[in-house]
Amino acid sequence: MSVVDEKWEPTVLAFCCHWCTYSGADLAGLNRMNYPANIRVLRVPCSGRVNPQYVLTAFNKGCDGVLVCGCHPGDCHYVSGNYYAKRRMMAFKRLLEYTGLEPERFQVRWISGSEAGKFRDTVVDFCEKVRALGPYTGGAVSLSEGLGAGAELGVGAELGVGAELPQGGDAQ
Amino acid sequence: MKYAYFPGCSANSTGISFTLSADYVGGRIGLELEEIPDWCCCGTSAALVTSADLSLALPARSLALAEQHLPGLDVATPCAGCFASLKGAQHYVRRGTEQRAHVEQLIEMPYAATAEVYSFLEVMAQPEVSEQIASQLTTGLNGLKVASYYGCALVRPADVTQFEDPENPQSMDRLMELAGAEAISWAYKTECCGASHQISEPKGARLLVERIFADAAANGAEAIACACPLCLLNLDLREAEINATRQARGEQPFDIPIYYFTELLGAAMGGSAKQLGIDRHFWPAEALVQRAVSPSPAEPVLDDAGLKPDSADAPAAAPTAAPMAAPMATPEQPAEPAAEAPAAAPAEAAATPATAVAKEVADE
Amino acid sequence: MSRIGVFICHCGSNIAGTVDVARVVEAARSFPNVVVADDNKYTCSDPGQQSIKEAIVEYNLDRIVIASCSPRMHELTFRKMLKDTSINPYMLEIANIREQCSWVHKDIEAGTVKAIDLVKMATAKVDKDTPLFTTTIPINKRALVIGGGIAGMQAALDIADAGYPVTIVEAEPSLGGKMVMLDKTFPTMDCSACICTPKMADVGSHPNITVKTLSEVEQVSGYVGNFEVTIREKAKYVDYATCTGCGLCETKCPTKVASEFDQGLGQRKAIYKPFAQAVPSKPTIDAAHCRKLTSDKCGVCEKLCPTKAINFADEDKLTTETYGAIVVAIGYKLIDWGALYGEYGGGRYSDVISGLQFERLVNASGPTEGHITRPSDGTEPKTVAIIKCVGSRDPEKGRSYCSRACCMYGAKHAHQYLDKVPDGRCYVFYMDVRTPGKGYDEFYMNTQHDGAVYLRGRVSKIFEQGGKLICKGEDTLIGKQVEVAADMVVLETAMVPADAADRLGSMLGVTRDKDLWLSEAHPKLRPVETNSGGIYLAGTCQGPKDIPDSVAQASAAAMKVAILFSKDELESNAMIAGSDASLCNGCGACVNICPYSAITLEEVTRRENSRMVTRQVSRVNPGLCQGCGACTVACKPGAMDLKGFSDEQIMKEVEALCQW
Amino acid sequence: MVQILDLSAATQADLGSVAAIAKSAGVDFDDCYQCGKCSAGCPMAHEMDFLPRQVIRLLQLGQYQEALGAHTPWVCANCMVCSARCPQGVDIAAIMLSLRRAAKRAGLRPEKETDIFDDIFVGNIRRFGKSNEAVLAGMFNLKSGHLMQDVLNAPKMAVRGMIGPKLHSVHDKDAVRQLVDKCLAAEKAKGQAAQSGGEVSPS
Repeated sequence: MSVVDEKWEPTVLAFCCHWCTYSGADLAGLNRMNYPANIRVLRVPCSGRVNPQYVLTAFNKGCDGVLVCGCHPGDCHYVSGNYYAKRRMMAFKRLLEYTGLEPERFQVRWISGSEAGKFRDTVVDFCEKVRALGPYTGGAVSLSEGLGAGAELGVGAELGVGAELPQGGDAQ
Repeated sequence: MKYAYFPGCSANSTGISFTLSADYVGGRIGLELEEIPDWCCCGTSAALVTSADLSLALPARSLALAEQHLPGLDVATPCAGCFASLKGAQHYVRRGTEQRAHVEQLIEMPYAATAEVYSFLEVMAQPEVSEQIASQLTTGLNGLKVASYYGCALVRPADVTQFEDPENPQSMDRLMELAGAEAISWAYKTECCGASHQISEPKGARLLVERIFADAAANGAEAIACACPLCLLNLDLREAEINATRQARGEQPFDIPIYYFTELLGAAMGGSAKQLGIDRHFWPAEALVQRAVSPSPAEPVLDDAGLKPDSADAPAAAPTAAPMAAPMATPEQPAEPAAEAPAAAPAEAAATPATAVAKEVADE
Repeated sequence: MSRIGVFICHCGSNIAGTVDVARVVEAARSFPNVVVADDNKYTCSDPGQQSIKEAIVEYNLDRIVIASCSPRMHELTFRKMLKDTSINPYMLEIANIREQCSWVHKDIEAGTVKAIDLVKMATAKVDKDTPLFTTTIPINKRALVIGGGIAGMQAALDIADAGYPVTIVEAEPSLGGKMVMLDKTFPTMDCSACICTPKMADVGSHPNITVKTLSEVEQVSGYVGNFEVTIREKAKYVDYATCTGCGLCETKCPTKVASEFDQGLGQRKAIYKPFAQAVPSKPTIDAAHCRKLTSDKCGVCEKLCPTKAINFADEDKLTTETYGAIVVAIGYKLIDWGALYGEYGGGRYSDVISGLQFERLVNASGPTEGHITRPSDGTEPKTVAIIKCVGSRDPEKGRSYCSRACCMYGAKHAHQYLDKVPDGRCYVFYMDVRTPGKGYDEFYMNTQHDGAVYLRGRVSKIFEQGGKLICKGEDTLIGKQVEVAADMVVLETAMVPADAADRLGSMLGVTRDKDLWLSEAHPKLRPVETNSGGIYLAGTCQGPKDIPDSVAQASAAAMKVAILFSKDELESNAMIAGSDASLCNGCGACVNICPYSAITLEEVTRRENSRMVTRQVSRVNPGLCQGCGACTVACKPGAMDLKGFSDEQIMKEVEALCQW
Repeated sequence: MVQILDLSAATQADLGSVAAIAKSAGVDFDDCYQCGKCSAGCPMAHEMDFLPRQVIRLLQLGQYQEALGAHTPWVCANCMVCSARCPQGVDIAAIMLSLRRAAKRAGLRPEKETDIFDDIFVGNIRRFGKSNEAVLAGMFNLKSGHLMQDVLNAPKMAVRGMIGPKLHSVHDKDAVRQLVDKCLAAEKAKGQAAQSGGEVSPS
């Protein structure tokens, strides 16, 4: 890791589903909990809406860590979206790790609307780990190279990433 | 139809009649058995209670030898206890690479658990084998009321033995029906005979045997068919003693001879009591089977009797059958002692070598 | 080029306390296409809203960002506000700088930087917003109730009484379901027939209710307010318009068949009414057993019928009608214990019977006219063993759940037996006694006082010996093995979902749980709704329950239908998925992933590369789509997108965060 | 003489040992809801001091020493009816085996005869690679002191060719002997480990 600017602050993006994690985050606010200000929540209707391509873009454009959060398995507001998200994101995570991404930089968590404390703890823990890792410097080149290799292994093909963006893929 | 043969320790001793009768039936239907070279004892429950590793290693050793020397052959064993031990080791190894490595490290031999393990009952219950058996029948059993007794080891645990319904198995019943017997419905098909507890806990274990007889008798059984040498020994050897106790209590004694299912199949094929080892039982068993295979005028013979050279023996022997109201005293010695046994061996002759070795082992 | 206005809220000191609002306003002014940025003390207040409205006019804005509290708080407020302006209500994004920023951070610098980022992301997103429109869906005020048991009848009566037409589809030849088979009902011991058959008659004669017996739902399409339902009415071989229900045919029919209604303990004819009080009170012919229909002999019923109602050429009739709401009330069946419990004889002993068989035995209109006798020899059993939890709470052989009603009907059976056979002995094997309900535990205690002996322990084995059924159990309270030599054994078996549950559930887009019970939308707060709009659950199809609970749920479902029908039309969700036919390759991945069955493949003919091409493309039904977006990720060619959360919008948000 | 079980007296070591039994038997004692179906169908229950269900209850309560001293696992004939019928899928027979091995390692043998019999059986295998029933019976009588048990049956068996002067054995006696010794040594080592502080994983 290169020398880190002392004023460097990690950029952490969290995709949160509207029904569970986003409202859990709101509850954390209502309860005036404290957590690092590095987190930026991007609201999606459902964790099943999160295309792996968004995550890829986030890392490519300079995010240091990405969280995907949804309802607990079985509690999805849209019946089954988080199951698809789980399968998709787990496969995608393996692929990212294959490209050399530290596993701590990309996490998938299930946090309900009542779990404000869990949201806080997750953010605290995640930001801490990303901070410890330092800035993500893999950049676009390393990721696409890695994904190209991953695609040969058939992992990328399954996800529909590694091929031409911007259209995403699926992990059915 | 060829199998790697695991005879089990009882094949040439207490289970001799199983061996004789299975050989006879096997010979008639073209069953080929090749003995696993240098197989050893499966360890049975003694190994299980002593060490889990030992209960895996002993059967795995024999199975590994079969895999090595008799590749491509499935394993067949007459004894239900051996079947359970072998199946247990096979099942364990098939659970995963870790388990396989564990067993291979114990026996210091490769063992991939590729071959299937079958009991003789399963072998004979296969549709094509049953057909073969049917084609060899001569006299049939003429409605002999048989309680098919499966015991524990064939049926439990079901996921390991992969046998039939552990509560109400049917394969032996079907074979008995095939041979012309009436397979009675009863409730003790898969209840325990007490196994080795008949020696180590005799007082408590006798009750198990008595209950089995009682249910068979209550359901009208004339005979019990077994697929395990230990089950048979526990019933056959203890019937007289149990009857004595019952009489002392003023209860009705039983008179139910116990057969290996292969003995009954063999008899239905025209095999003689001597050929099948039926003359070696403790509770007299010849008379009933002879009566059963005698064609009664009312019921026509099941199959073409002309095919069978031995078929003439059975009716000839019928008049000599002992009266059915058997005395409660210990039955007489068989008229024709088996050829392998020393003729008219004195009691001490049998006991001495055993006791001598026993002392030697005990001294170690 | 869009014209964006950004409005930052102080929320008093709630936001301004940790976020330097002025800096955020300043930063916002530098974002692309931002025409105006301003702040407000309380944006949600009337003056706050007014100032935005004025800015929209003044700066000719076509979209706005409001940085304030959570969109879960005021998104709807601000959308409503936009309705009075020139801007489409969906040309709005909210940056959550209160709950997820000012309230959770203490450092002003960090909070301000974050707030700027959040506004940045919202601005990037709003730039790609497009006007969205809701549509209205008409509501057909006719309800379909599937299942004519007590729950279905109750729901139908309530909906019909509210003034709406109802159709009941019942698979059996008569209404009544399981309840009408029962003798008495706990804990009050009302005669089931006395309280159930009047309901059947009410349903049969209600001017708003159409009853279709021997019928099933063949196909369902459409969505809330507009279900197209195809119903198969099976051939009855009797013309109900002319049949008077005189019953002459039934008395003369020569063919006897084991009666389903009597659970195999009695017989019926091949032309039959399942029971005397059946509704409709007219017979049907069992085609599988009728001599005329199987071998073209007999036909005596046809010859005898005074109204010439017999029609051997009758065929199944398919009808398709439109309904606005569907109540599913298909009930339960009892677990097939014989196939699972070899240790209880596996069905070989005719005197080991199920609880429902006992109901028929003890029922005055049953095959024994209410005399409790053994099915095997017709003698009165002097010792009866009742075994509870057969198939329930047994994950190995049956189901893991408690079937809820068995503790009570087990006690009822013990009570009924001891009532009819006063010198009899009754042993009840149980694991726990669960009697939560009004008067329930008192009933159980009374049963013990009646003389029922409760033994805590499961029975290991039942076998026949000497004409008795030996039940081997353990009294776990004393720790001893016990044996009961019974003349008859009653197994209180588990309730399991009806056979049709899985097929119907998938047809209706209603999820099933691990045991195939139909799932309600929320286990506590939405217990009668399903995840499919306009489809409601009543009774045991949703899970085991007793009669009072089934009736309560049925009335609740009926109320939900009445609420729906109280409106003339529904507003659809605007933020739904849409497919671009030019990109769609017709692979159908979206169809498979959609939990609402909202997507279908349709054949279209369109010009592509200057040729006319006919192919399959996906189409989203706006009435069904709930806007989850699962389909968008599944779509390989990228044809599917979600309005309001489009791929482009989300990508722009990500880019804005990192690169602006 | 109803004794009070002091439940809070269960030590960490006891709880650890209970957990080790569960692990070795591949069961979770919390699965057992004490329905008694196992014990209702047990054919040997009449010889037991605790029913199998009660043994599990002792373990659920952390009463390890009491369970270890129970006769039940030694009386169990391993017929597995209990395991086959358990609605919760608890392998009760495996619990009995694990407990019995643990008891043996701890030097307990509540049922002397059963232990002698199985020891002789294994010794027989160790020596011959096969089981010789005459030796087994003879030695059992000697070691158990039941000198006359089944003695009258011996000549009958001889006459029937079931027992004879010739002893069965494998060719490669060393291989089987080493195999047995290896397993017994491992079992003994486990016992010593348990003695010196908490049984970790008996199997």
